[in-house]
Amino acid sequence: MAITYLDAIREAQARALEEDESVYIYGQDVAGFGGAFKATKGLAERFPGRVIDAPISEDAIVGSAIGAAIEGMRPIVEMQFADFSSIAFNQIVNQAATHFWRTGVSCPITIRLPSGGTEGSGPFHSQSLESIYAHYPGLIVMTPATVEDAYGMMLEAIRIDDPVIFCEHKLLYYHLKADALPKTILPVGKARIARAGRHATVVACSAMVHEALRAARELAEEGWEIEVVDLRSVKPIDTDTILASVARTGRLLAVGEGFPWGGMTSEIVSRVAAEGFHLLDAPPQRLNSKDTPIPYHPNLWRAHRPTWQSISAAARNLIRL
Amino acid sequence: MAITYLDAIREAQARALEEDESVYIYGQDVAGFGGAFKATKGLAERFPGRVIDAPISEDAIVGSAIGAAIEGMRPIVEMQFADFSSIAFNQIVNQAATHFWRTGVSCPITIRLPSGGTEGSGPFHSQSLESIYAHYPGLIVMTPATVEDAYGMMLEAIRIDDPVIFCEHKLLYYHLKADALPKTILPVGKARIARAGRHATVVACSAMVHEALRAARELAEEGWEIEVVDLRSVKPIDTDTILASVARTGRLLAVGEGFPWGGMTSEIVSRVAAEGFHLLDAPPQRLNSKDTPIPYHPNLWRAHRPTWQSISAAARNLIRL
Amino acid sequence: MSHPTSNVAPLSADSPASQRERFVSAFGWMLLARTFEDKIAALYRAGKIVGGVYLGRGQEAFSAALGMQLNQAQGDIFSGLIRDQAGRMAFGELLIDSARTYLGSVEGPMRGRDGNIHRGRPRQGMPAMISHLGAMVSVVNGMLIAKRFRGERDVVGGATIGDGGTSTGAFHEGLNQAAIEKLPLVIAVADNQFAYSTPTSQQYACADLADRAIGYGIRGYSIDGTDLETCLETFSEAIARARSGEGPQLVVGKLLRLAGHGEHDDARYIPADMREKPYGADCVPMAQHRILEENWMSEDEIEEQVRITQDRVEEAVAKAQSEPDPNPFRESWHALATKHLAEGTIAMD
Amino acid sequence: MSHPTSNVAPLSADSPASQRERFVSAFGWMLLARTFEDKIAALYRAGKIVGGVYLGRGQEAFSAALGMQLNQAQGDIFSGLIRDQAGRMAFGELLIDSARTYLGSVEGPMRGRDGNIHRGRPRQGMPAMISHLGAMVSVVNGMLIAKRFRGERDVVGGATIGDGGTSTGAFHEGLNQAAIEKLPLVIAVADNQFAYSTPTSQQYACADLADRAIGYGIRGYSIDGTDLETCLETFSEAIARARSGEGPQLVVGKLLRLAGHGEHDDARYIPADMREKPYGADCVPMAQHRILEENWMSEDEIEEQVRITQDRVEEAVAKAQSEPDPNPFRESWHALATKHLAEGTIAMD
Ligand SMILES: Cc1ncc(C[n+]2csc(CCOP(=O)(O)OP(=O)(O)O)c2C)c(N)n1
Ligand SMILES: Cc1ncc(C[n+]2csc(CCOP(=O)(O)OP(=O)(O)O)c2C)c(N)n1
Ligand SMILES: [Mg+2]
Ligand SMILES: [Mg+2]
Repeated sequence: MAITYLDAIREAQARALEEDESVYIYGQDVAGFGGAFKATKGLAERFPGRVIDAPISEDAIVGSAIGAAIEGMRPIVEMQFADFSSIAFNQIVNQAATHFWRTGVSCPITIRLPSGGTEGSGPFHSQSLESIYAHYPGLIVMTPATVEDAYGMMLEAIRIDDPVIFCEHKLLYYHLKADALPKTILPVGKARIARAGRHATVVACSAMVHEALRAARELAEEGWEIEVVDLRSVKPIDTDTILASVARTGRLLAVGEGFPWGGMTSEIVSRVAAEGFHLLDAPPQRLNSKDTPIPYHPNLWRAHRPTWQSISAAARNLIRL
Repeated sequence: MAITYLDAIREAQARALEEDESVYIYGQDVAGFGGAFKATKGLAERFPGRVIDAPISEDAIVGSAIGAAIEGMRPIVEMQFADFSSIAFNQIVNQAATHFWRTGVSCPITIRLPSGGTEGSGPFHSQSLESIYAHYPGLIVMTPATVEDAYGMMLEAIRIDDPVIFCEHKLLYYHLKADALPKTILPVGKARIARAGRHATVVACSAMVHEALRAARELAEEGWEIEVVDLRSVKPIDTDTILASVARTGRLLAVGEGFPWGGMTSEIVSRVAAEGFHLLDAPPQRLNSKDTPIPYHPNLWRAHRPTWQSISAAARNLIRL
Repeated sequence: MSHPTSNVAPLSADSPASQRERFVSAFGWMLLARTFEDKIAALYRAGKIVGGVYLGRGQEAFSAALGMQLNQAQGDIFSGLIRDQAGRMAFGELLIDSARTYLGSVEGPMRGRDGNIHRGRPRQGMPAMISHLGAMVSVVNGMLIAKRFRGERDVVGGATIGDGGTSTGAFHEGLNQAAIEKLPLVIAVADNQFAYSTPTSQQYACADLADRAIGYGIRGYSIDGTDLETCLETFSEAIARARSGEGPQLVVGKLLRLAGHGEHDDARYIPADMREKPYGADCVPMAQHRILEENWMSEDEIEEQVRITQDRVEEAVAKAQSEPDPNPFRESWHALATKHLAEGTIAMD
Repeated sequence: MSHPTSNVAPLSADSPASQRERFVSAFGWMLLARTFEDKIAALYRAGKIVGGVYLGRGQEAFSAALGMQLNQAQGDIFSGLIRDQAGRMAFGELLIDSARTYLGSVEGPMRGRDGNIHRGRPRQGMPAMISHLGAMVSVVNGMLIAKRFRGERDVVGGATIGDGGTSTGAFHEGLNQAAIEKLPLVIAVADNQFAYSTPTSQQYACADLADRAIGYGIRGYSIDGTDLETCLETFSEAIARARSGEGPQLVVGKLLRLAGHGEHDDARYIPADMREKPYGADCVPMAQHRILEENWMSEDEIEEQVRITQDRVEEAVAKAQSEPDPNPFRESWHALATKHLAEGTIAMD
């Protein structure tokens, strides 16, 4: 039986609903319809009354989830697309993120953001917002890149007492497959060496891990061994694992699908520069999407985001520096 | 006659209203009342019908300003506090920021954000959001630190054909004074050497420039010459001026009042690490506010944000590295 | 529940000839929209369209009646959403621009940067919707405010939204803003029973969305959105009232989305018996029936118009398909009008 | 304009004795709130309070009538905003907690992290408002949804807002959500004629904000917010209806803010003649007058109560002032409940 990344997210939600009666799901079209991407398919029937269709009111969706969480529930909110979380932005960053710190009462909500670009999805159905949310104190931001992590981290996200922004990549939904659901997972907060290497470290998360792995395979044919670090969560960042990798390779390339100014890649590079300066044999480099909205047309979209080709080129460059 | 930072902002708006009939001001309590901070005091009387009170509807305030800008007006929007721009977030980052790129029609709006912490203003009246807006393609983000820049950059902000996020610091409003309004200003996009030095470069913007200058004076007594770079705009960043400074000093400390994860300081440090690695004699460092919401109590608030004391300590540390 | 319209005489009393002309002309736009969207749907099924395809099937009368009765040349505005193919074209959007945007042609108004229904020519009174529902209302307000500043007093802005979109905060803020500023805004709410899969019972709890009007201090109309004549009459009145300074007008049309949410959606969740309800009728054959009944056109004339319409659509699509795709190497890759402040790449040409 | 209340008999028919008790008890909360806020204002003028001070002067009757008639012990919720000193205390907030928050005591519910009216004890039915107006409505909805999930059927949530706050998208989304879910929510809109300096004419265009109710399919009430008896009656009914499953209730009280927006504001923009309008009355002396008129208390008894209230306030303030300020070196400086995932500092103690 092959389990997709999407199945994993659904199964994790099903298990959480099964095991903890304080869990419920709230979002547009999540009940009978099973969600725009079918991430909640069948759950409304299996768990009557616990998967609820919401009006087109992202602010109130998240606001009410916060209220329920304060009262001890563990709501899972599905945004139809990550991009629409801009409407819930205030509730997320000012209400959910500050709640525990202000009141001492925790706010265990999980906000699922179907994230990242796909062909033809354009400026408003493609965004990667992990860096926006990671900027704010009080949020945990997860960016699973594998089926195993999609499952395990979703379970963890629901169990954690803090608001979790769960960035699930739409490009991985159907194509990424595993043989079975995992029995154990790496703890949240730990990065994973997705591929070992010694000539350079590429740090990435979510869909970019797969582009980086493909680039690493490509470069392996040229004799270069690229180490790929899968961040898993961008807040917290596992700086130790990154530094240990850079200690082995002496070279760093941070790759992100987000916009270039001030996101995850700059955070990685500046941490390594500050804390692991002496480990670096060459200037640490970054590769991001371009500084424009995300284009609709596939020709443009493919050039806008980092791909295995552009990662390969950047890594080759880095090795030569 | 002493001109405050706040006067400068008001005078710049007055001049723009005077010179360009497509300029108008829209925001809560900006008309008769002259704004929560009096940044528009007297303008409604001087320019009848062109300074308009808005309902408590930040989304519609910015949305309508965008519509007017598309039609050729140059609206100035005052947010009562930067923190409330979270309600207008979607219109700013998805409508204003993408408009020119999508349609080829420019969207010349200026959004004034009374920013930054002051004593007792707490988690929701203290935020520094320059890094959030700078992350998005299509926005210009200005962070004036002087009376001259408050005036000159406000005029520029209104003239520029793109949406400008104008982060004006509340702590500078009344205390920062100049003898007269400037006749010329440095172009937008250029950083300024606020103080020359040779042992280390401190890059900062807005109120932090003054903390950095005070730290530099402190360290000068110990024999250390700190160069202070005033960024002026965080998007674009004048990387050249920063690199030239680091070339002189070999050391970099980036200081920001925002939250620590992924903001302006990480962008500065990672640019210098990537583009000026060989210029660095020591690991580049960052100093930000702490990773919690902004505390209400002055005891906590003073410890939360960088101050001249913590900048001095960090700079001493850096020089020793 | 009674609505203000019921006891108010329509402002526009048309002669029979102009009534016929208006009806037939609206029918033409409906037919064009339906034909074009059928073609786009076919292309989608053939894998020739990238991204989503959302159809206005069933809403052509309601949409066209607004778009057609606004006056683009006079400075009016029409802000359409995902189901306003008919209204957009009736207002003045060129068929070729629609085709180009679906097909990603670099010649289109969005130059391949944005696609499908995310299109517009804001300088010609057609703002380009962003996806976030509700967000366009205040944008239209702002366009009207600009015109007011410039002393253009006779303009009206039309903006459309769905039942689902009325639940957004942006819609509320926008409508309230328009009411306070007494802007000449006509809001058309297509209450098509669903927002994606979500029925109206999960969207609002009032008897009729037109009941919202009184809470904004504006005029509300609740009409059969499948009947072209009713739509034409009502929007004619609403536009006239807005134009004459009576402030925002909220027109709610009852109808049914006669398609999936998008072409990827088989809409199995729509109960079959909804098609039998009054709001479940298909406005296009209904309008055609009326035309024949009234002898405004003959069967032959209609057949001829269908053929011509199909040809126009085929031609536009073929043209758009023959135009170049965007070239990433010729893109400027920056997002600012102020080129010298861009951090991104700058165009090489 | 007619409101549903007008022809409905109140659900709670009180005996004269309990009517007196309710009135006198509400007066007690109003007096306490007024006395406490006068003290806080004096401290502010003396430079002893850091940050803003916002008073509920003129709104005590409207606020207390809701807070007092909710039942904290039974699981009810009261979500107050900046002018709800009276309602908060009437609901169950401790005087000392109010004093501590204004004075930044580390013993207070916010431990100096947040201040003034930004306080609460969410686990005791008192969510801690964020500044962003409108945002608390859906939070209360969520608390009610949680209680519904747990089978606590008899609870009611009260949430307050101002005329200005009704213009927010968050208010609309929250109220609509409550209506759809038929939540036992009582929304009290204190229409105090101004939002900061902005008059209601720039805030809404309907005749009465209670007109919004029909558009949400909920019950609306429009009342004199300065008259304690009316407030008590109306909220009693609204709470009873919400509790019995009738869904959200929207109560609009007409009154006047008898202070500046905050204590920094001299409110010169409020026309003097507004004080002469019916809504311009001061509810505290009005209620006192009624008590004397009805012989529910004697002048002496009232004087005695005033004195006791002042003593209580002085005592609470003195206690809060004597408590330690927060110590930055003992702060954990991280914002997560899940300590091991925090990137910030972790407490040393
Ligand atoms: C703020 C926001 N949330 C979610 C979506 C995703 N979405 C796109 S269309 C749609 C349903 C819209 O329903 P309705 O407003 O009734 O319009 P209809 O599709 O029926 O024409 C949804 C939920 C969106 N576009 N904007
Ligand atoms: C979303 C938002 N925008 C702006 C503000 C700033 N602000 C604080 S109170 C206030 C006026 C509130 O008016 P109203 O709702 O009528 O309440 P009142 O002060 O009259 O009790 C404003 C504009 C805010 N708190 N939230
Ligand atoms: Mg619909
Ligand atoms: Mg008010």
